[in-house]
Amino acid sequence: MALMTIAEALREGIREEMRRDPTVFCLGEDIGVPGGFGGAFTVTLGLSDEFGHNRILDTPISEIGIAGVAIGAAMTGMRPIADVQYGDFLFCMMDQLANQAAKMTYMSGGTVKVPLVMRAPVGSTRRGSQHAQSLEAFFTHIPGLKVLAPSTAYDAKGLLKSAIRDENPVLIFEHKLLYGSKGGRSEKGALSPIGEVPDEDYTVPIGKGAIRRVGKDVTIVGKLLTVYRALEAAEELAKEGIEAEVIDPRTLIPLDKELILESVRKTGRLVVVEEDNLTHGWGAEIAAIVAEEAFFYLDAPIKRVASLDTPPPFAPPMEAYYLPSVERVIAAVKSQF
Amino acid sequence: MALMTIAEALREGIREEMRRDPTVFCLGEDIGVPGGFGGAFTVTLGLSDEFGHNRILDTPISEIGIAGVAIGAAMTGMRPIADVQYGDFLFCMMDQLANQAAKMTYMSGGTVKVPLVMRAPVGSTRRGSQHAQSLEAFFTHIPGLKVLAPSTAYDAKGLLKSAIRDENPVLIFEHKLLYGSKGGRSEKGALSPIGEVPDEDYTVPIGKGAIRRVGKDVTIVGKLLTVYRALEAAEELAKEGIEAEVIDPRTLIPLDKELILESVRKTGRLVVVEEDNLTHGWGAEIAAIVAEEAFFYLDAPIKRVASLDTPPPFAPPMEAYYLPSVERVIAAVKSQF
Amino acid sequence: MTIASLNNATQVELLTLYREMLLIRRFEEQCNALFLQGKIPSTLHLYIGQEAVAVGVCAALRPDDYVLGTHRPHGHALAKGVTSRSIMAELFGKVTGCCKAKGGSMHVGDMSVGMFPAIAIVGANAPIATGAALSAKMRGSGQVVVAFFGEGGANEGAVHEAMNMAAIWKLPVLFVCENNLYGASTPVSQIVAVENVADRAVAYGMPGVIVDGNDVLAVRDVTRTAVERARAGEGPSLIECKTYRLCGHSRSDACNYRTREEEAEWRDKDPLLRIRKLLTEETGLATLSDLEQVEAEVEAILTDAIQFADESPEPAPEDALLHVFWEDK
Amino acid sequence: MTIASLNNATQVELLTLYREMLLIRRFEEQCNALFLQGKIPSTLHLYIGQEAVAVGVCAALRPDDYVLGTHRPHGHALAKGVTSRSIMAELFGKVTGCCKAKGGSMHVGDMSVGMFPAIAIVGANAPIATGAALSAKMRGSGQVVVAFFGEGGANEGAVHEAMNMAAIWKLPVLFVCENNLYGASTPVSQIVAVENVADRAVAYGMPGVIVDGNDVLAVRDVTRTAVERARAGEGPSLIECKTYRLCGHSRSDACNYRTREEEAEWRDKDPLLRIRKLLTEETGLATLSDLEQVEAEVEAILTDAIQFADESPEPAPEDALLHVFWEDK
Ligand SMILES: Cc1ncc(C[n+]2csc(CCOP(=O)(O)OP(=O)(O)O)c2C)c(N)n1
Ligand SMILES: Cc1ncc(C[n+]2csc(CCOP(=O)(O)OP(=O)(O)O)c2C)c(N)n1
Ligand SMILES: [Mg+2]
Ligand SMILES: [Mg+2]
Repeated sequence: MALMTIAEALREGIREEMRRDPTVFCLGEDIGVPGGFGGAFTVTLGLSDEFGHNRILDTPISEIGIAGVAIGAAMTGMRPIADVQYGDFLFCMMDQLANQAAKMTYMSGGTVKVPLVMRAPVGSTRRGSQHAQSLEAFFTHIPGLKVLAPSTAYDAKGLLKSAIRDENPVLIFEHKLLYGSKGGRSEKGALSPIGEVPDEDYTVPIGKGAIRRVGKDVTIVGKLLTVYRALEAAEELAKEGIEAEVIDPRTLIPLDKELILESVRKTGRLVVVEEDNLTHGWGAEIAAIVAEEAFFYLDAPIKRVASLDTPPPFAPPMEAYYLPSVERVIAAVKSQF
Repeated sequence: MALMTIAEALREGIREEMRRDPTVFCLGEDIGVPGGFGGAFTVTLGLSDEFGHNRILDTPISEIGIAGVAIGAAMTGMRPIADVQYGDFLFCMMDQLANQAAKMTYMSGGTVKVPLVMRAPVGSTRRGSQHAQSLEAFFTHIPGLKVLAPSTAYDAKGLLKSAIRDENPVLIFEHKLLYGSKGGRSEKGALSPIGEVPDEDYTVPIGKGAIRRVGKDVTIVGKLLTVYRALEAAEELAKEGIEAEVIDPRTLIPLDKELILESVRKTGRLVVVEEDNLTHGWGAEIAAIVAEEAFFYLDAPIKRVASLDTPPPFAPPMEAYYLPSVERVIAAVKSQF
Repeated sequence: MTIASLNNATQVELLTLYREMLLIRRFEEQCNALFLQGKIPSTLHLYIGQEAVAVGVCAALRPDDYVLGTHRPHGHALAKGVTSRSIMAELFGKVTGCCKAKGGSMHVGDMSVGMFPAIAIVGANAPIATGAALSAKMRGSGQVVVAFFGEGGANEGAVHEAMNMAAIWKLPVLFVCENNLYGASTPVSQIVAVENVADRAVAYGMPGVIVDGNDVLAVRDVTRTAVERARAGEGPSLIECKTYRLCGHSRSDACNYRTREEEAEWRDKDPLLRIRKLLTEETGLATLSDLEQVEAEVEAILTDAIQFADESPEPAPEDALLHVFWEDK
Repeated sequence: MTIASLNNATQVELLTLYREMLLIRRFEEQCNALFLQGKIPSTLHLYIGQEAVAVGVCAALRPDDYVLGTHRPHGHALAKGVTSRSIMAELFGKVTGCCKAKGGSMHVGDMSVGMFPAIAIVGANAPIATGAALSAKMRGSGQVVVAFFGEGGANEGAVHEAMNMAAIWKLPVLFVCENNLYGASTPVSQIVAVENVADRAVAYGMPGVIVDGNDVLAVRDVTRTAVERARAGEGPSLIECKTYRLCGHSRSDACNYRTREEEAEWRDKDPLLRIRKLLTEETGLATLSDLEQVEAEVEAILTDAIQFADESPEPAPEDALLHVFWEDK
């Protein structure tokens, strides 16, 4: 067992899969240039030393092209892992992801497959509106895509490996503040969820959530960074006698719905916490599922804690206010009692 | 009062606003070519005769460009009305809409405005996966955009006029099967919600919903074509003694939340009907709002009726199965009793 | 007629090209009729008038090479070897269709013969073609990839990104622009400020070739040159085929945006007339009865395809749930 | 020194250009220091080394002309006349910032002086520039629009669509490519297969001009020509300025993807050195003490700007809720 950050765990996951399967390769902007950054957040750093520049392929700044190339390669026998520097740029390649990658297997009557992985960092980190968004809800709404959101080093590596071996397009959202808090490219305010990562080959199955804290009074569902916000809130709440169960779905599509429903049936209360802006966000679906399928178990209104319905603001006081804070999670839970 | 289809009403709305305000102009593919179609669904047909080709501007097939040009023109004193032939192509211009148009006023600290209108037809009409999607949920999740969905000729003209006069980017979704059922470009299965449209200048305010049918037993919220599906279902249900209230929000952002909450407080039941695929669709937010804000009034689980979580299939039997039918609406309501 | 003007094509080759072009022409004419009869529920963009492009290009390809079509893909698919049966059944919305009735007209394809499911988002197939070419290079397969697009589609950002990437990586891909003078109703002169779309090749450092797109032998020959270049690792080419759509853009198009005179001029340049004339009057390589035999063969194929499509079962409604993911079978 | 090589610039003009370039240089150096001191919470892409481009281009513009910047926009904004105070305050995250602290470094702008809020999505400003130019033409305002982008950004589809539309409509817009040899860490040779980005102009039928981007007079002059063309209704131009970023791509960039030798070569070509030399040694138009006076002026502006920024209040957290829509004030 080694201790690793998420960035390191992802890197090792890519490395192992590239060793195992010669059809796996990486592409993206600034991912392998000698002397470069290894991607915007160091995930591919050093990989070109081992695999060369044909398999760690630096691209022009052409997001439509990156996505299209990944699709075309995936449809013809390769397994590309594409990197987008900031999740916000996914909008530039939206047609390729939503209209092409996601629909190709379906439109072809199941005769072609598109085994590609697209990795995208999300989260607000003082860069202003165009480098800060959490875009999960845009992609969980597109049938044909699988969407992952690992929040620990163990899951990051295990889910990435599952994604690479999957026969479908898989989008992995990674949070900028979870890559690790050390190194030249680390972010102010980053957590360092350094975790144990097995040395031997393992995968985390796509579609299985995790209970991060057991509780009986309220179910808090978070993802990525908000899992940690939820855990912090839970510790505070415990001091006041409220035991929160914290659920990390890990996989957003397909969703481990039963895990959430089971928890809510036990606790009777649901709070969903996410970094995306509130309205029509990812949390709305979780609320809607529970309002339909666990309705008779609910003891209180379903609460959602999310970012404000604004673009991400730049200045730190506004950004902090915009983001879902631990305090807002605590207040939401308390309002249910 | 004249009787008009939605296509005609939109055309008249554009005509009146272009007469009124010389800064209003239209741009899009095939919107004004002499002998051409007047847009994919005839909305701009004949307008270039009156306004010329500088104000009814045919563009290359360049969706990023169309959106970008509209933004740049809007920021510098013009009021563009941009046309996208099929809503599905909005994905091609997603960055311009989501990262630029929607955020410009905010990022600039409120110093610039972007008064543009973007019109987009949605709905499944036997054209396969890439010409059939309902994309409302992607855009209702972007702070900074207003999103309209008129379902009658009266509203189409009145809301369009409000949109043109608004100082913000406004996206208008129009349903292909509601443009009218006559003429060379009309669609199989189209409804013809021909309606009375006043001759004098009027607007429909952005942000006000409409009750299309009064009822006391259940609230059905639909939009665009599903308003009509809901009304049909309501007639059937009435035969069995269930009186449904049918609400058409008309404006998706900003939403007339109170209208829906008030209705649910009265009926105790909510069914949301939409054509978009279910998961993380527009209806999830309506459900989530009600599950939080009218929780104690609810007598039954909230139900959503939507398209399947698949891309739109081509063949008619599959397409019919994919879409939210009147029968499925009826079944959802009955399950609540 | 000199050998040169025949471009060394043999009688058998020429008759094969003729058969393929005629198959497309007749297939499309039948589609139109079947649409009017209500047999085809799909929208349709027909390939009438452009047959020499798809056939000429595909004649220069190996069976394992890849083709990516557009919203107007029947010709591309037939020329690449997708069966008339499976395309017709797709248009009818039958389970025996090449996409099991999930795709419809705008998405016909069959990867087993190298035809990608066609892509109806204009320009979006180009970067995917570049990706397939990257894959061919990485796998060392020697395959070449062709992306078809119109002069209208040439103005999409996707095409720019795709051509640049193909050029910098010297990928085996051919960008074939079918310049039929209109994108839907819009004339090319309104949307491109340069004389030829092929002039854009210099922007990427790749060869740009202009060819008479109604001359199947000329198309085949420029394609061969580009294919050789591509297989030799020398990179992509842009080929512009000047042609004309001898039908409406889609169903219910009266073509009032162009003149009857212009249409008549181009009808005289009909690629089918041209190859017929070449085979008979100009070279005497075939007699009228040879041509009639080809026509009979084509009619037999189509009669069979239509019958097949007509008699094939519709999908079950619940089949809509299949194939969202690869494992959903 | 002949008049020709001075391009008819007067002493006053030259000193003004020098002052503006120096202001940018010193502004950026101060930003770097202030970032390290923790005064600037924003990410930063500095313009050091490229000053002659923004200053030379903007010197050829009218105050009411428009400029669209990039993720590296401080130089564009300063050259177009946005005040040092309002930019610095924006970087500090203060309400007095040009975007009221909503934007940050990558979105500085001020429409009242013709500087659009900068756009940090690479290439995305180009179609917006085309739209502003369309608007200028429609309004008959005689305004010209400039879109800056890097050689990296030139490969975005958005730029292709924007250039084509500007060309077909003959719009008054200048596409100014700042080729600083790298896009982040990636060298231009890896992402463009042609010698010059300006070679792409032929693809749109517009003039493509290459200029030494470290020579402010040369930049100003090619821009003037393009501006005249644009104002005369003759359409857009593509201007490629060959230059170099004499700093990291963003904070925390050790530039290990390029050699120290290359950097040294370009430091010798520093546009500030060049104009200083021109003013003193080459033409004798200015004495060292003239230059010192300019330097003092610049320092005074910056000292004031920093103090202004430092003393300005932070926004209230709830200000985050303002300005989502125009009416939210
Ligand atoms: C991205 C996108 N924009 C617009 C359309 C609508 N559309 C379909 S075909 C067509 C014209 C295409 O013209 P061209 O590329 O010249 O091909 P042609 O139809 O002439 O074969 C248009 C505008 C589309 N399918 N995709
Ligand atoms: C669409 C998009 N893709 C990627 C990025 C990340 N990014 C920011 S700057 C940059 C390099 C830009 O290079 P170039 O256009 O040459 O401008 P320069 O930084 O050299 O001034 C990249 C890749 C971005 N901001 N937007
Ligand atoms: Mg065409
Ligand atoms: Mg650069």
